[in-house]
This record gives sequence, structure tokens and C-alpha cells, in this order.
Amino acid sequence: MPVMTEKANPNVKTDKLNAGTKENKKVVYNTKDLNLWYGEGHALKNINLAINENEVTAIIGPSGCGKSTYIKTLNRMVELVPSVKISGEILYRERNILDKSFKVEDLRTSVGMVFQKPNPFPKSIYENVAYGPKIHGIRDKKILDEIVEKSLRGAAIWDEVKDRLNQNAYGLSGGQQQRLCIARCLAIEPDVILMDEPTSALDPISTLKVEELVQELKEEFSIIIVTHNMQQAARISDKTAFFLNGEVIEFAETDKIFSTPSDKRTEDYITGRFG
Amino acid sequence: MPVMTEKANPNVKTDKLNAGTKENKKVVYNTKDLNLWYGEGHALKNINLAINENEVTAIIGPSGCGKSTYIKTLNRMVELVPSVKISGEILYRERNILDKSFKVEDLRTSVGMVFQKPNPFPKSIYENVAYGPKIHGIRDKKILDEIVEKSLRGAAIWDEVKDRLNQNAYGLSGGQQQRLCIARCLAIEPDVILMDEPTSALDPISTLKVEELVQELKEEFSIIIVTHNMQQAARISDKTAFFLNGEVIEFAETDKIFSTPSDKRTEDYITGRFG
Amino acid sequence: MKGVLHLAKSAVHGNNKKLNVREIIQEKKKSRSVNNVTEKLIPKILFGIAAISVLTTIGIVLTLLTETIAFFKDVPFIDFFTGTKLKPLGENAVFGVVPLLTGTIISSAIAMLVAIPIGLMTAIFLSEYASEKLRRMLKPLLEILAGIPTIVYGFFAFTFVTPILRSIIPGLEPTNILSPGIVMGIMIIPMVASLSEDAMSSVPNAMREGALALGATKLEVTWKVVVPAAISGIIASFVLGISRAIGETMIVTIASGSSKNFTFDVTQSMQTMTAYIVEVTGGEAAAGTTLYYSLYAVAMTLFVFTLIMNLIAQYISRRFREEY
Amino acid sequence: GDTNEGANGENGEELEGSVVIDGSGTVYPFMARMAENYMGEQENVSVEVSRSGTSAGFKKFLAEDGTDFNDASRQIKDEEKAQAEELGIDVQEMKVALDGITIVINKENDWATELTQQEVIDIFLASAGKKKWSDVRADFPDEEIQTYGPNENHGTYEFMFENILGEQDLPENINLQQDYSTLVDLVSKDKNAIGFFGYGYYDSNKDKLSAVKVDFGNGPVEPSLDTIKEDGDYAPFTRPVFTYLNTNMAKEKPQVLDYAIYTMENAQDVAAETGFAPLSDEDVQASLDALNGLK
Amino acid sequence: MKYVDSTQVHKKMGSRLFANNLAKTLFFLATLFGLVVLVILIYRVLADGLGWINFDFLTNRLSTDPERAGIWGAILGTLWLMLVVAPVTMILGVGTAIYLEEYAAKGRISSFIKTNISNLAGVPSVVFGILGLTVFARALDLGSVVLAGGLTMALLVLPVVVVASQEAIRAVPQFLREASYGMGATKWQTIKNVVLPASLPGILTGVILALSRAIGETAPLVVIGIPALLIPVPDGIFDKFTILPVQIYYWTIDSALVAEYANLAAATIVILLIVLFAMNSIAIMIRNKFQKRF
Ligand SMILES: Nc1ncnc2c1ncn2[C@@H]1O[C@H](COP(=O)(O)OP(=O)(O)OP(=O)(O)O)[C@@H](O)[C@H]1O
Ligand SMILES: Nc1ncnc2c1ncn2[C@@H]1O[C@H](COP(=O)(O)OP(=O)(O)OP(=O)(O)O)[C@@H](O)[C@H]1O
Ligand SMILES: [Mg+2]
Ligand SMILES: [Mg+2]
Repeated sequence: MPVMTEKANPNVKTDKLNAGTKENKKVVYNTKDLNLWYGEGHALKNINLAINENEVTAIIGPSGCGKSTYIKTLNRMVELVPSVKISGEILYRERNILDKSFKVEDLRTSVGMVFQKPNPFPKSIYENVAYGPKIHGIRDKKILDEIVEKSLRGAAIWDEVKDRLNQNAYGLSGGQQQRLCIARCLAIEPDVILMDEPTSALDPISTLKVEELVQELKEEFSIIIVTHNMQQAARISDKTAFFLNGEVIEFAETDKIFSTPSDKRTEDYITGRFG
Repeated sequence: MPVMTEKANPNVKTDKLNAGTKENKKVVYNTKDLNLWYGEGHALKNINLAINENEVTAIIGPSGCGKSTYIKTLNRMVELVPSVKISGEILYRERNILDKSFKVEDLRTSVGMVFQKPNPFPKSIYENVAYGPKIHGIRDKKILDEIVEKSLRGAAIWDEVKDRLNQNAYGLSGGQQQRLCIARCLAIEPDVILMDEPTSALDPISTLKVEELVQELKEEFSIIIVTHNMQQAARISDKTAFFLNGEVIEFAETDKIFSTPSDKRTEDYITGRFG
Repeated sequence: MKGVLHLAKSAVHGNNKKLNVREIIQEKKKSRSVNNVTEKLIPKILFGIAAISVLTTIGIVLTLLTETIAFFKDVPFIDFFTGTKLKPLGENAVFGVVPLLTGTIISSAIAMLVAIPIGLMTAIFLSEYASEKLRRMLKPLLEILAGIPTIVYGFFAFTFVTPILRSIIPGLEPTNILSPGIVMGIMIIPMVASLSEDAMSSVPNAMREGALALGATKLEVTWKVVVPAAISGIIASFVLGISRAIGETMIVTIASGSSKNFTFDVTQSMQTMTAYIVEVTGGEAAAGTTLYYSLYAVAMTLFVFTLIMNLIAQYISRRFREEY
Repeated sequence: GDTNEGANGENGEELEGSVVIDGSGTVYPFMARMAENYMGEQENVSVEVSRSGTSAGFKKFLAEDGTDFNDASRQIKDEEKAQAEELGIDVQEMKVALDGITIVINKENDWATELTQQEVIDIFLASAGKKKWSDVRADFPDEEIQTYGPNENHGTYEFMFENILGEQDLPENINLQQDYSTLVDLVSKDKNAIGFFGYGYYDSNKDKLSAVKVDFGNGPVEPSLDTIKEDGDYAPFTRPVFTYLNTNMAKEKPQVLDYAIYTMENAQDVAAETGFAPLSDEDVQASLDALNGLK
Repeated sequence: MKYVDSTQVHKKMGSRLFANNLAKTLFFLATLFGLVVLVILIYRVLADGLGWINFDFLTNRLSTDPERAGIWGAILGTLWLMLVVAPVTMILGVGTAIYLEEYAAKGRISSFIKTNISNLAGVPSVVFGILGLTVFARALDLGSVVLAGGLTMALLVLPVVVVASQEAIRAVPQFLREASYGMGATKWQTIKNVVLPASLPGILTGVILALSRAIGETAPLVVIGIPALLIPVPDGIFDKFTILPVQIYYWTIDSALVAEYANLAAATIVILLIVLFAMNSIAIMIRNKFQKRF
């Protein structure tokens, strides 16, 4: 393993990689020396990543490498596991979200999340989308109507559901449910959207629709997407981070990662030699 | 699929194959035109197989091809599934076991079975082995002691457990438990032993021990063993039957199957091209 | 915070003039500090609610204990628990709890003599012999049996079972401990059956297959493998059944009369602890008398009895939880 | 209800509130019927009748916030009076009907249909040692006597114990019951049974039990509404039954007093309906006078 | 050397199979026993009571005269009782369940509360009656009114609701909670808006079962003290009351006195069983309708 030495000082490496991106974009998430343990298990090791605004950043890596853990750390969802311990810093818009004074609810209002399995609430389609605005205190029916329509349009599902907004969301197909979940997430107009394998439970056609949607959404939002599917990462992301055993092995422009990875392990993974 | 025509008259084919075996061995199980349905699902299709005494017969094939179903038909264990329907004949020592007049309990006394997952009773080691003889009416403590020792020796586990015969069987390791189950099966001195992937839940060392044991046991018993592990079949069996989609594709000497299979699909499976 | 988000907003949402949800949300957030208070208060309130169940237990123990202590000032502890004479009314009241204890124990014993074999056999039939279809048909019927109020069983014992028994057993008194004991047993059958069935159903099939493959008949599999493997759950169901029988009130109140004689003759009327409580509360309510305190002493005894049974059942099913 | 407004009550006025009655199970049928009739007239008054037994009832009656009436099948005792005084409760005795202690036997019992007063006493007296029927009279069957009666909760028991047996011990094996229905059942099913309770309970179970004709010296007398009188043929086993009124309550709650007056006005009718012998007119008037004095 | 003689085994097989069949028959008969009793019981009750059920019986007040007696008071009493038990037990039961499932650390306190609840479930109902008599009827000086009875019953059935609610809450998948947290919802908002609505069917089923237990219980109310004759019907929770099972009780023990009372008791049992059956059917319907939605 010749790259071992590089890994020993990941800061340097990631900075170097960041330097390779378009300089005019702002950094939305800056992760510094992040370490995370589940009890004794060291799940994230010295993560350093700077994620840009209005880009799609893909996170790839074999199962168990810590992708979900990382993305769930970005909105502190990982804290729902009681045994979790975290060290390091994650700066979101320059503020350390791991700071105790930072309210997770505020963070999660600005940072939306879409999960691997579509997880609509067992409520009507309308109520699903209106859920976020409502819990944040928006009661005005007219405003809610507007938000719902706008969000469903934003998630490219409006035409399919506009006639049955009051039906239960569980009547939708898996792909529709996932787009509904995206709409739900858009409804509170987040700044960043985290997506954890949003298409892994979907059929190819629905996958395509969600991928297109992601491409559109990046105009307005910053998107971080975890995926098992290398082709997907190549298709839709601007940057790609490759995780292995809880470490970031490589982080660079997607083109570069998939054409000329600088790390042997990245190459092995991308060419399907393991994982 | 060029073999299709052969399959249409499987009798011929199997007989041909049988003809290839050492002629001096008696047939212990002769399956004729066996068909089996789970409700609507046709799980075994026109099976014809003649299995010899004092040999190890391996049954291989991809998952879901009907291996377990077949072997469980041989001791009519498959009838525990309420929806099962069976047609055809299975002659065990010349008597059709599918005949209603045939008592399953008698059959199962002559035909032992070892399961995929070790399933000792939650009793002492001694009681596990003595269970069979006891239900068959042997009460004499001295005879039972002898049977237990002989069976445990036969299953190559006597030395490991002789000092703790009264301890619970659940204290044993997985491999030991499996050999205990074999001992339990030996205790009723069966004629045939059916084994359904007996080593798939075991570590390599325990697997080796069980494989050695099978080799020894064939001196006294006829053994039919289902296995996922091609190497295992090659190592321990005399004959091998290859199942696919509920059909017997090929049945021949193990050497022949693994060196010069006559069916393309057998070859594909053995060389790992599917399954 | 506000600054940052404004920044973000203007960067991303500069084009949307019509509706700016993010801004609205920020506005609302500011005016809703109440939220934090609720968030902090709710767990405390819920804890308070959860504590009520504990308070109930404490309440029961305290009410019983204080009056019981008063009772033992009047009647010596030893006399109460060894006295075979109970004559709570009239001039020379005597308080010996033994007649009530024998009444309770005998009625429970009769009940369990009915409930254990029939309940266990029912469980075995449902778990080992019945087809899935039959089981799905029979179980709800047993649930109905379990859901019938005890007063109905009391009526049944008094107006139906007793007359039948009396035509068979000539010496049987019109109120006797036998009839309610049997009916209580019938009432407990579904409980024993369903808990035992649960225990047996959780014995893995692999175990049954192992035995069947040795040529065992179903009976042998059941009796020598399944039942031993599920024995702790089965015994726990028996213990819970006993606890239920001890605490059962209306059936014995109606059908067993109120004789306080110390006897072991099941054809006679006997009183259980529960029936005594009903009789005394129904008949007497003036606080401060020994009779009044005796009510609490008996209730305390009953409470301790059932508590021990429940703890035993919990202990058995926890300690010997089947590990396959 | 189909009550006409204003056409009811002592003063024709609509009353409301509750009247709480407890006490003797013997008097219960009388009182329950009375209460029911009363509520037919005074829609908004709720009369509850319980039956804990005379003594137990007195305990509830003689307490703070006690019951308004206590039915009693015996007269109030001195201790009870003393306690009432202590609590400042002014008790008004109201004799409401007459009851005969009826000695009942099984229908199949054809030997003991007539007994002398002494024989009855002996049967229920432990010290008399009459364990078998043949001990009572030589020509009676050689079988054990089974004695039954209401338990100590009941005034009937006390009347039997104090007035008939002269406070002497009852047999050890006497079967004392709380519920009269149980007693009726027990006696009706036991050939060797002999029991005692109020006439009313016999009256409504005549098909199941026989009453013993008691010879008080002038030939056997059957208990009946005619013979049960304070000066009638059955007088030795006759006792008045009472209800006791807490006059403090009567003064506080008009409905209580109204009910008391109603009870006395209708006592004779209701008594006959419920198996009691009616009072004499003088007795009724005496009570009414006392009650009217409370107004 | 052979120990197991196969001819021997074969010979014995017959008797072993016979034993098996015999046992099977026996087990089946045992199962049938309970059901036969059920049939007899229902038949008896119907035979005794059905002829007495008519409109007047349902709408008349209590009376000592069996011809005129009705159970209107008991019906209203039962309803009033439910009106107290349902909200009280629901608030206490669901609150406890939320606390145990969502807030309490899985430590000493929560396991203590859990043990306590399962013990409470085993306390005889008559002891609850004494608690009710001492605390609600006497100490709080409520008397034997609906409220006192209802509170007593609510505590009695509390474990049923707690356990059912806990199960329902546990059945709400974690991903729904995550979805809500992911929107920036607070814990209580998540519980209130997601967890509770999703577990509502399970909770309701538990509450209905608890209610049906409550209206079938007799002993606690007899202990608290319900008068044998209570003609007025209750108008509120501070009124004295009677309920169907208590009415059955009094009529049963008085039946030797007035034979027709046994018929009235049977008729009341029919009504009570119908009510319970309806309630259980509703519970089962809710359970089936909302089963496995996630
Ligand atoms: N709740 C948990 N408790 C303990 N360990 C956990 C927990 N969740 C994840 N882990 C461990 O942390 C490591 C990283 O898990 P994570 O779910 O982040 O992987 P992943 O890259 O998302 O994998 P996949 O592609 O399978 O989703 C794994 O070793 C996993 O076993
Ligand atoms: N109890 C059952 N009910 C219905 N279908 C069944 C049942 N058991 C097996 N099958 C079906 O019958 C077919 C053969 O199953 P079987 O278990 O015999 O396969 P197998 O070769 O043993 O597979 P594996 O290697 O996975 O054990 C499969 O399609 C399976 O789905
Ligand atoms: Mg993941
Ligand atoms: Mg298999």
C-alpha cells in the first residue's frame, strides 16, 4: 500500500484537492479532522472535506466505509445513536455545528435530508409536504398551499399528484414516494440537501427521474449525495469523495476521479476490483 | 439448449448414468418420475435417481433448485409443509415410501437426517444422543450408555465431550453441535443418512472434521449429502447429481461430473459461471 | 445566525420575490421561544405521568399497610395467621385468617386442576397438531372465552354448574367451593393455553424436525422436546394462572357462599380472601373498628400472595428465557 | 315517569336530593318497594337502599355524614343509643311493620311440621344437645339436624339469639349465611334442614319451603299475616321491624322528612305487599305524630 | 453390534402411533372443552334471558318488580363510567408509554417502571376496589360516585393501555422519526405529529380493550359500594351509579328470593356480552385495517 504516507496527513491532501476546484464557489461545509466512534468502533477517521455551494458532491465507497455515517453527521442525525462520540469540527457556513450551543433543529431546518428508503409519513400527500412548514409555525392555509405546489413542482412530481393531494402518500409508487420526500425536503427551502442513496430502492426509470431532478436542484441548493452506484456519481456529481474504512481516500473533481484517480485504491474500486 | 431433448426422457438418461457405476452395489433409494409441488410451485420435476448403498451421493445445484426439497422427500419430511403435493415413486429398499401405508416414523428410523443448522435439543449431551433409542423403546440404562458412547465415538466427538455428558448441548461450539447431531442420528443406527448442507454453518476446521467423518461413515451407511460447496462435493462424494430448476440435469460419478460433465449447464455451474 | 441565512437566501433565492419560506421560518423561530420551554417541560410532565403507575402501587401498599398495622395492634400477628376460627361479627369477634387461606388455596387448587391440564392440552393441540387454518379459527374463540366478565362466570357457576354438580354429588351444598373452583379453572384455561402456546410456538422448528427425523411420533416430539424446551414459559403461565385464581372475586362471592368454617371439604361453602373483602365492605363501612381493619389485613395478605406469584412468574420467564 | 306535577309529596311540592337508606336485609324488600313507590311520586328525589344488615347498618348510620335511615329488624341497642348521643345524632324510631320469625323446613320433611316452642328453642340451642332429629322426639328420624340461619350481620340473628334463645349459644355447626337467597336454597335442598328467617322470605318462597307450625301452648300456629301480630297467636315469635331516622338529617333535608312521613302513611299497604304483617293504626299514628313534630 | 433392532422398532411403532393418535384426540377434546363450555354458557344465558329483553327492559329504571325492572340506569352508568375511564386511562397510559419508549434512558428507572406495571397488572381487582374506597371514595370524599369508580377502574386497566401503547409506539419505524428530525422538528413535535398519529390505531385498540375490561369488572365497584337498589339514573360524574355487571351481581344473589331475577340477570348478561362483543369487534377491525402499513 504505497499511499499510506499520504493518508497520514490527510489535511494536506484534501486542501490540495480543494485547490483544484473552481475558486469562485463558496464553501458551504468544511469538515476538519472529524473522528467518529460508535462505542468502540472507529467509523470515521480524520475526515477533512470542504464542500462547495451549488454543486453536487458525491460520496462513494464500499459498504460499511462510513458514507451514511458521514452524511448523517452533517445534520447531526447520527446523534440519534446513543453510543456515538465525535471529535473535530464541521463548519457549516463558518459555524461549528458540533458546538453544543448550536441547535440541531436550526441546522436541520437549513439542511434537508433524503433517505435511502422513501419514508413519507402515513399522511396525505399534501400533509407530507406541509409538514415542515407547519412545524416551523406556518399555519396560513394560503401560504401552505403555495409552498406545497412549489415544492411538488420543484420535485417534478406536481403533475402526477396534483389531483390527489389528499390521498395517502402510501398509495404512490416507490419512485413517486422518493420524489415526494424530496418535495417535503424542499418545502422548508433548505440550503443544503443531503441524500443517502436516494435511488437505491428505486427502479431504473424512477432513478433517472430523481437523477435529473438532482441536476436541476443544484441550481438552487448544494447537494451531497451518497451512492453505491458509480455510474450515478459519474453522471450527476461535480465532485466525488471516495471513502474507505472510514477514511477519505480521495476527493476531487468527478471527472478526474473517474478518469485519472490518483490513488490506487480508488482506481481498484472504480474498476470494480473490490467493494 | 441442446440437452432439452434428453431431458424429455429422463428415465433413459439416468439409467444410462446408473449403468456407469460399479455394478456390485445395491440400490438403496430409487426415485422414479418424482414430481413435487408447493401449492402451485413445481419444485421437483420428473426426478429419476438411483442411489447406491455405502456410497456418498452429493447433490449440488444453485439456490432454490430443489436440493433440500428432494432430500426432504426421501424421508417425507417435506410433508410438514401443508401445501405439498407429490406424484411418482420413491423406492426405498424396494418399497414405495410414498405409499400411504408406509409409516413415516418407520422410514425415519431407518433414514437419519442431519440439518443445515445444528439443531440439538436443549437437553444434556447424553440426552440428545439417547433421545432416539429411548423413543424407540430402549430403556435399559446400560445399553443406552453403550449406545451413547458408540454414537459419539462414531461422530468423532467422544473425546471432546466424554467428561461433560450431562452438560447442556448448547454449551458446545457450532461444529461440535453438528457432530453431536450426527451422533444423535447414528444412535438409532440408520441405514441411510441424509445431510442437508451439514457444514454450511460451520467454520473451516469444523467443516473438515465433518467431511472426514462422512468419509468414514460411508463404510457403514449410505449417505446423501446436499452441498453448496463444489469442492466439498468433489472431495467427499462418490456420485454427484446436479440439480437445476427442480430437474436433475446430470447424475454421474463425481470424478466424471467435475472433469468431463456431459451437459453444458453442469459445466457452467461447476466453473462458476452461474449460481 | 440571521446574517448567515440572509446571506444564503440572497445567494440562492434572489430570484423568488413571491414567497420566501426560509425567511418566514426565521421570523417564526424568533417569536417562538415557547417551543424550547415545551421541549424541556414535556419530558418532565411525561415522567410525572409515568410515575403515577408507581404511585398507584405505592398507594396500594400504603393504604393497605397503615390499616394493617392498626389491625395488628388489636389482633396479634400470630393469632391472625394461625387462627382457624374466623368470626368477625358479634360480641366475641375472632380473627383467624386460616379459613380464608384454605378457602383461597382450595378454590385455586381446584381451578388449576382444571386449567392446567386442559389449558396445556389446548396449547399443545393449537401449537403442534392443529393446522394453520384450524388454529386461526380456534384462537379467537378462546379469546372470547377469556374476555367474558367474571360476573358472568359467577352466574354460570351458581345457576348452571352447581345444580349439575349437585345432581351428581348428593352431599354438595348449594353454595360450595367446588363449583366456583371448576368455573374459575374454565375461566383460566384461555390464559394458560395462550401463554403456553406462545412459549411452545417460539421453540424453533429445527428442534421438531430434528426429533421427527429420528422417527419420533408427534406426541414424542411434543412431550420430550417441545414441552421441555418451552417449560419455563409454560410454568410461568401456570403461576400467572394461580395468581389469577387467587385474586378472582366474583365467581367465589356468588357461588361459594360466606361460610367461614375451617374445613377441607370441597362440597361445603368456604370463603376466600377476596369474597371476605366484598362481604365486609358491603356490610360494614365504619372506620376504626377491628372488623374494618381486618379488611385491610386480609387485602394485604392477598396482595402479597399475588405479588409473590407475579414476581415468580416474571423471574421464571426472565431467568429461563429459552435460548436456542 | 308519568308523574303529575304538584300532585305528589307531603306538601304537594317538588322535592329533590337524595335519601340514603341502609340496614336490615329483612326490611330491605319493604324499604325497596317503598322507595320505588316514593320515587314514582317524587321524580327528583333519589332514594338508595342498601342492605348491610342491621348492626352493620347502624355503624354507617351512627357516623359523621352517615346514612339518613337505618332499617332494623330489632330495636336499637343501648350502646348504639349511647353512641348516637355522643355524636349528637337525634334518632327517631319508626316501627314500620311486623315480622314473624319463621321456622322453615324442607318440603320433604314430613315429621317436624309442628313443633312446640321449646322444641324449636332446643334445636337451635347448643346446650340442649339435640344433634339428631330423634333427639327431639323419639319417633323422628335418626338423622342429623342441619341448622341454618342468617349471620351476625342480620337483626334476625340477634332477635333469635337474644329474644328467643335468651342469649345462649347456637350450635357449633349452624350454617350462617349473609344472603337470604342462599339460605332459602340451602334449606330447600336439604331434607334435614331447619332454619329461621323473617316471614317475608318464607312468603316469597312458599313453593320451596314449609313453615313449621309452632305450639306456644295453645296448639300449633302457622305464621301468617293474620297470626303475626303483637297480640296475635304467633306473638312470641313476632317482632316489630323498624327504621331509624336521623332527625338531624330530616331537619336539614326536607326530602328525608317527606320520605319518612310517606313511609308511615303507606307502611300498611307496602307491608302486606312485601310479606310483612301490617301495623295497627295506632302504631302508625304514633309515628306520624312524632314525625310531624319535626317539621 | 446392533442395539436398535428394526423389527422390534417396527413392532412397537403400532402402539406408539396409537398413543399419538389417542393423544391427538385427547388434545382436541381438551381444546373443544373450552369451546363447548362457551357454547353452553351462551346458550344458557340466551335461554334464560332472551325472552326478557325488550324495549322496556332497556329503557326502564330499576325496580323491585321483575316485570317492570329495566337496566336504563345501568346502561347510563356504564356509559358515564367509560366517559371517565377512557380519557383518564388514555392520558395516563399513553403518557407513560411515550415516556418509556421515547424519553426514558433504557436504565434502572424505566425497567423499574416496567416491572411495576407488570406487577400492577397482576394485582387483584378487589384490591383496586379497596384503593378506590380508601382514596377516592373516602379520603377525597367523593363517595361512591361515577368519578370515584371511574378513577379506580382507570388505574385498574392502566397496564393494558400502557403495554398496548408501548407496542404501538415501538412499531412506528425509526425512519419516520428520522424523516421528521431531518426537517428540523423537535423531539416533541416528532412525537406529536408523527409517532402518535402513526401509533394511534394500536393505542385505540388498547384503549378499547381496556374499556371492555373496565365495564366487565364488578368487584372494585361492589367494594366501593354501589347500593343494591338505585332507581335514579346518573346524570353526571358526581352521581351515584350502577353498571351492568353490578346489576347482574345483585340480581344473581337475589335470584333465590325472586326467581325471575335470574332471568333479569341473564338478560343483562346478554346485553353486556353484546356490548363487549361489539367493542372487541371494533378493536379487531381497527387492528386489521391499520395493520402493517409501513
Ligand atoms: N448504529 C450503529 N451502531 C454501531 N455501529 C454502526 C452503526 N451504524 C453504522 N455502524 C458501523 O459504522 C460503520 C460505517 O457504517 P455506515 O452505515 O456509515 O456505512 P455505509 O458506508 O453507509 O455503508 P452502506 O453502503 O452499507 O450503507 C460500519 O462498520 C457500521 O457497522
Ligand atoms: N415451504 C415452502 N413453500 C413453498 N415453496 C417452497 C417451500 N420450500 C421451498 N420452496 C420453493 O421450492 C423451490 C426449491 O426450494 P429448496 O429449498 O428445495 O431449494 P434448495 O435447492 O435447497 O435451495 P438452497 O440452496 O437455497 O437451500 C424454491 O423455489 C423454493 O422457493
Ligand atoms: Mg449507508
Ligand atoms: Mg436448501
